[in-house]
Amino acid sequence: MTTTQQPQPSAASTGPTSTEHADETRSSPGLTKEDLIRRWYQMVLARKIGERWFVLNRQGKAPFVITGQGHEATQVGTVAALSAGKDWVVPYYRDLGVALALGMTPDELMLNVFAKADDPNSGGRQMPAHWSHKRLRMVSGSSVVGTQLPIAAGLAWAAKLQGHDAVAVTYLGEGSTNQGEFHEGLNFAAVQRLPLVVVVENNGYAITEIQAKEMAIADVADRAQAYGVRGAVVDGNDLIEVHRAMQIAVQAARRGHGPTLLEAKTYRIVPHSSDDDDRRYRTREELDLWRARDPIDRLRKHLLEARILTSEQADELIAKAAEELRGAEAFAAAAPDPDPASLATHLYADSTTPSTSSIP
Amino acid sequence: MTTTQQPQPSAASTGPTSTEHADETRSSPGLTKEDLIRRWYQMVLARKIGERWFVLNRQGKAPFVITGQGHEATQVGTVAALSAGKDWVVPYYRDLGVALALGMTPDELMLNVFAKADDPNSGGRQMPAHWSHKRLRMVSGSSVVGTQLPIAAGLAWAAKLQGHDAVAVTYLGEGSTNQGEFHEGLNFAAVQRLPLVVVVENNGYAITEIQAKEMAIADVADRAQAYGVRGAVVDGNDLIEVHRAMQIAVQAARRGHGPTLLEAKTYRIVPHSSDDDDRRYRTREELDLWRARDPIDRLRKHLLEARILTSEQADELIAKAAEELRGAEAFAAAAPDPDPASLATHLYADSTTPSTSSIP
Amino acid sequence: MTQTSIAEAIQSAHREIMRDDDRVILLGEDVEAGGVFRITNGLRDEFGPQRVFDTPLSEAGFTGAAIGAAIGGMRPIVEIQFVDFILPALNQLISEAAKMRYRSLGAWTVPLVVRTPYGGGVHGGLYHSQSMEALFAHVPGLKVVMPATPADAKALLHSAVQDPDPVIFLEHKRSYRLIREEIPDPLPPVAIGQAALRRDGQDVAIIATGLALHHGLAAAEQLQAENIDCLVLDLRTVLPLDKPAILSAARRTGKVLIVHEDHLTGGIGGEVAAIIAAEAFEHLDAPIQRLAGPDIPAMGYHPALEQAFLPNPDTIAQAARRLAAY
Amino acid sequence: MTQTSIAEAIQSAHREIMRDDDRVILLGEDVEAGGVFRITNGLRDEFGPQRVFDTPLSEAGFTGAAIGAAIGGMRPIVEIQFVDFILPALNQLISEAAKMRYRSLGAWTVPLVVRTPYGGGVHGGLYHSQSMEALFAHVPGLKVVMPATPADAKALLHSAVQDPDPVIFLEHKRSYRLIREEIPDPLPPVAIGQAALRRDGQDVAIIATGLALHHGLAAAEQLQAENIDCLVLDLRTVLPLDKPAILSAARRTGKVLIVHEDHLTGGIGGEVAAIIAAEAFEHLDAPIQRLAGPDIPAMGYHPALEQAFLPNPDTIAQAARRLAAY
Ligand SMILES: Cc1ncc(C[n+]2csc(CCOP(=O)(O)OP(=O)(O)O)c2C)c(N)n1
Ligand SMILES: Cc1ncc(C[n+]2csc(CCOP(=O)(O)OP(=O)(O)O)c2C)c(N)n1
Ligand SMILES: [Mg+2]
Ligand SMILES: [Mg+2]
Repeated sequence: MTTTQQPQPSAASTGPTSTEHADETRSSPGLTKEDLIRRWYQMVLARKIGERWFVLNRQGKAPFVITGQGHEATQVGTVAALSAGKDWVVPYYRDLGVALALGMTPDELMLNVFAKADDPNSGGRQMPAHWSHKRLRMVSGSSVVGTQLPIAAGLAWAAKLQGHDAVAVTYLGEGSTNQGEFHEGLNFAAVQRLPLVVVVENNGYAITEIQAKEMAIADVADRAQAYGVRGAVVDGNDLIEVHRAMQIAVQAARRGHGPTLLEAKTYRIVPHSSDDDDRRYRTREELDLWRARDPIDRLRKHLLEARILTSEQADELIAKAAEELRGAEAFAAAAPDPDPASLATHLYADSTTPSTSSIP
Repeated sequence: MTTTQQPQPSAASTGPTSTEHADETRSSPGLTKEDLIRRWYQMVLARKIGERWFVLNRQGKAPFVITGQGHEATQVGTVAALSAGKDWVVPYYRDLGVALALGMTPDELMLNVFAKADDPNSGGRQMPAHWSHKRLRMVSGSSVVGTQLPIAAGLAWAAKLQGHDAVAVTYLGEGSTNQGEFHEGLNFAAVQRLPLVVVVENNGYAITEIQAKEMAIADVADRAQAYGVRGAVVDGNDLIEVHRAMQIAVQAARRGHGPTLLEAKTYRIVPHSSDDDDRRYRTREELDLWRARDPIDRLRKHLLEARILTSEQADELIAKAAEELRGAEAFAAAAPDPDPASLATHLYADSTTPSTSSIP
Repeated sequence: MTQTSIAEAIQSAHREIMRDDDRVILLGEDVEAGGVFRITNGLRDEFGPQRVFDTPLSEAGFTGAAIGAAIGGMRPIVEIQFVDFILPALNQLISEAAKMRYRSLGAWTVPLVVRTPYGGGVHGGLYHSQSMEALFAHVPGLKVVMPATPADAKALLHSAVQDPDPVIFLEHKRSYRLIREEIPDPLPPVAIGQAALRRDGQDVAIIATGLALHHGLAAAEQLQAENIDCLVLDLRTVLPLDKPAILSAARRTGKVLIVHEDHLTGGIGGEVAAIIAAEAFEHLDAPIQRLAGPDIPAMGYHPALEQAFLPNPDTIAQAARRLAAY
Repeated sequence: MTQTSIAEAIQSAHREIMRDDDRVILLGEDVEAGGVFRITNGLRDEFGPQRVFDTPLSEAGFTGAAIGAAIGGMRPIVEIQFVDFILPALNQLISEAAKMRYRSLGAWTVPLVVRTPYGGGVHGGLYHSQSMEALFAHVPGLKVVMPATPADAKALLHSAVQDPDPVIFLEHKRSYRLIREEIPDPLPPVAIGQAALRRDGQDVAIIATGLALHHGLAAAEQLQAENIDCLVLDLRTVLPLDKPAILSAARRTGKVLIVHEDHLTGGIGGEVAAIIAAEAFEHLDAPIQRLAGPDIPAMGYHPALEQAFLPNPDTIAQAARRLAAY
């Protein structure tokens, strides 16, 4: 009899993690200076859009919003290792930054928050932040957490069967890794060594529940061992580190070495959603701790130190982002609302008007 | 970034495992000589009953049977570490030996295969081998694999809330560990450090599918690492080793140290069920290999070598088992069949006749 | 006396129940902090960490654990955050909870209550607005209640927890704070399986549940002015259905309109209609009508799509008017 | 010509479909070795390990993977070993497959077929005998077919795989080898959504599916001798229902008996009855009757319990006889 593991202490995941790296490793193969600037700009823009969504909610212009402020390095950094439009992406509601970095335009993002007819994600049917985009190969998810795992495995499987070297990437929160479909989907992909990367955005909370209520392990990546796949932990607030880890995972997938479970330790610096009041369950001190580790500030600091960007250029980019956002909002606000007469379209390929009552 | 594990080769689980132990470790604390004799007798009796069930099926006296020949050391050895009637047990269809070792009588077992009204398991409602016994705290399971995990976790939770030191034990096959409910149930128990032992009877097959089609790991016990619980692998054909490992797990649970995932490597030397033809998917040579490692022969050899039993005494016990079985079969065959008029009893606490049609 | 909302009624029922019976435990996602609808606010403080308990995000796991705990002698109340998220737990509820007593000849029983918000009107979109009672109303071994009023919500939660069998307790989320009434003290018990005649009438029977019941009552008011006299029956429990009450409503009026928010096809309205068509046939003066959500996957998030989905007093009144004129 | 069983018809449909379209892949538990009912025998040999594929024991996982593969351009056929084991996959089917086209405005679609045996009469007990069509027939976005004859099984499997939307394909397991007929070559296509009039008649309409359809036909034979002239309608598809066919059967006879093996309450019979009660009301000469399995969790394993559950020609004839005499 061999004992494979002693019980582990519960994770205290709200403080700084042990996986952070010193600043000397400030590069990732495949990220040029231009890439770094572009990705930093996307982080800034994602942040601004997320903040604006909350404002619109408070102004009564969007009944519900859910965003990812704080997760930008993880979201943009992982996408930076993908081939947009070729690789399959199945994000979750937190992934505004994934959608943007992949190529969804600010116009489209603002159509989404206003639930407009032309929103490419869902045309007002789903709540905002339920990402979908045909050209970007970003596949629509439900609100039910965990279902995206088997689906992403299936997309990876299709790519493999078709002989493409596309990979499939899916995203979820650490709390959602407790769903059975996480287990079943990752196991399916492991058995077939499918080109799948599972990115866990570990922000230490599932709405109000800290990680220790969700699992008795500190690193979600340890769950890789249940499937015989690679597991990796990365500082999710460091875009360069995220990109490096993601690139390894994507390359392994593309080369036929099977799935990776990539855990990015990060933090959301906003409430779970516009319906949440995070003061119920976490301190302002904790928030401040993480604001000090802001992924956008961190990359900016690096860009300045490495003389990739000047402080003035950075400010200009921030101003440009604000400008883009303003334009997009104006555009989207004026766009047409969905027509209730379209209620039944796209039910089936051949769908007609549905029965709404038995009254002739 | 830390890489927690490289992909593992797929398991080739049909040969002898690496976890076997030499014969010097032939004792387990808590098993007296009398215990060993009694447990060996139970193994013999379980074997005989299983064999008889198959004969009854071929004779047309039981439309369906499913048994556990080959698993006896795992089944009897784990039960030997329990406190029958105090600890909760949630077995699966393979566990004839668990039921018997726990205290289900041969009469009851034979009532079960004949689906008689007085069968304590289900009175003819469920297929045979869906174990349930109130006094033995053996809780009924469905045929849907995997559901027993959360339920057993809940039983362990109830015991803990009530301040009892009862543990809950559940059993399943290695294939069934791929179900989401395995993941969710074990995780639930891990977070609460519940007194739960999960016994995986790894026989290398899920009906026709070898382990490598089911998972990309060699040891199911590695899945413990996903939850932060103890994992252990044991030679499931060695009753003494099984008992030793189970005792450690049960004691840990009883002392508040939380769940253990105990994997017993074994083999079923019969088809999956009476509906299965195992020649479709495995060779007779493989079967012979495992017949040579028969758990009953192995314990018998030890009992003889350790002079706990003489060869004549062993033969007498075998004859006694045959006798017990004959008596039980005669008793059960003559017992009353379920009455169709009882179709609706026990639907609800207050149940009356159900509607079967709208015709008054 | 004060006006109590449905949310408050359910809250206070929890407190009473948990004070009365220390076998009752409450579990679900975020329940310690009060849950997303604040129904469980304060319970953790009053009853402690053993009895009010946040679970991992895994509906099958914790519903199954609650089933096990119920078998083991506890009286668990499970909160599923939105009924839309109950599907992962359906296997536990249908394969295990509903069949446990039956298959064990009563040896093992599952006194479990699963509470969960359903229904639309809160901009919940496709996955925070669904009605799923029909999935459960087809499962012998379960009981399914859908209280429409504060007093019923409170009384039925008491009954559900006392019930020795598993009860699915569906709370219309839009009605949580919208519907208020004075709750008498002491509160007369409400048995599971009993409908309530909310309004007597002889022209048309409106049979409804949940928030649709209130729309039905509003429609009946409108129609009174037109001299159409509507009977309004609140089903309250959809499994088992209160057949005598349904049949007497049908017989009294001869014209029946069944209303539910869930989409039409396969909804519980079909079962109600079938019962009437079989057993009150000779009393019918008009086709049995159903008014329900349209047969689409669920209601949209945009207010225009949401409103187009939902039945309302006007659409109900219009349907009842036609029926009266038949 | 030779008599072909339903099992053989489904087998040969697989071969034809997979020869015609190399996007079609087949996955499920034990399918490589032929599956427990030997339906997939030989397919692995003919189409190879890429296209015929054993999955881990995890219905949600492989059904979800098939959904993903369908989105990604494949045409997966999933075999669920018994419909009783589909519950873990219900979340994938209801939350994802059924709503994917709708929620993405047609950007993503799920051309998926889920085949699975259902029904009783093979001593399967509580968990190898259930009928679950009602769970799916309530889900807009899915289509649900229940072929009763070999030719229909074959033709409808072709239609299901060609369908651009997810189809649940239910095979009555007792009928696999029991029901045989000559299958014409070439086989005329059968569109999903079309019922079949199996027998014309003017006294009583028997509306049924699956094996119950054959019992209905046998009952109609019996009753012919008593000069009761039964119409027998085979629904074939239960979502969407063929309303015109149902209504014309009801109008032609004025007396309707709906038969299904699934238990009564919440079964598809309720929807059929409700449609008739709403839209053929004026043509009805008698209460609409349903004959179904009793409202218990499922049928028992012991032959006496199993037989007591199942509708059969005699119970159907008796019900139709009463209706004729009404
Ligand atoms: C199956 C299911 N159960 C419950 C919910 C409600 N819910 C939405 S998000 C969430 C927490 C998710 O936490 P995590 O996975 O850590 O992601 P995060 O929001 O922290 O990024 C919950 C419980 C849901 N959407 N789906
Ligand atoms: C959810 C579910 N899917 C499929 C089945 C059909 N089935 C019964 S046993 C079995 C194989 C189980 O293999 P394993 O878990 O290894 O147990 P073993 O039979 O080998 O002891 C399968 C697929 C089932 N009972 N439940
Ligand atoms: Mg989180
Ligand atoms: Mg096995």
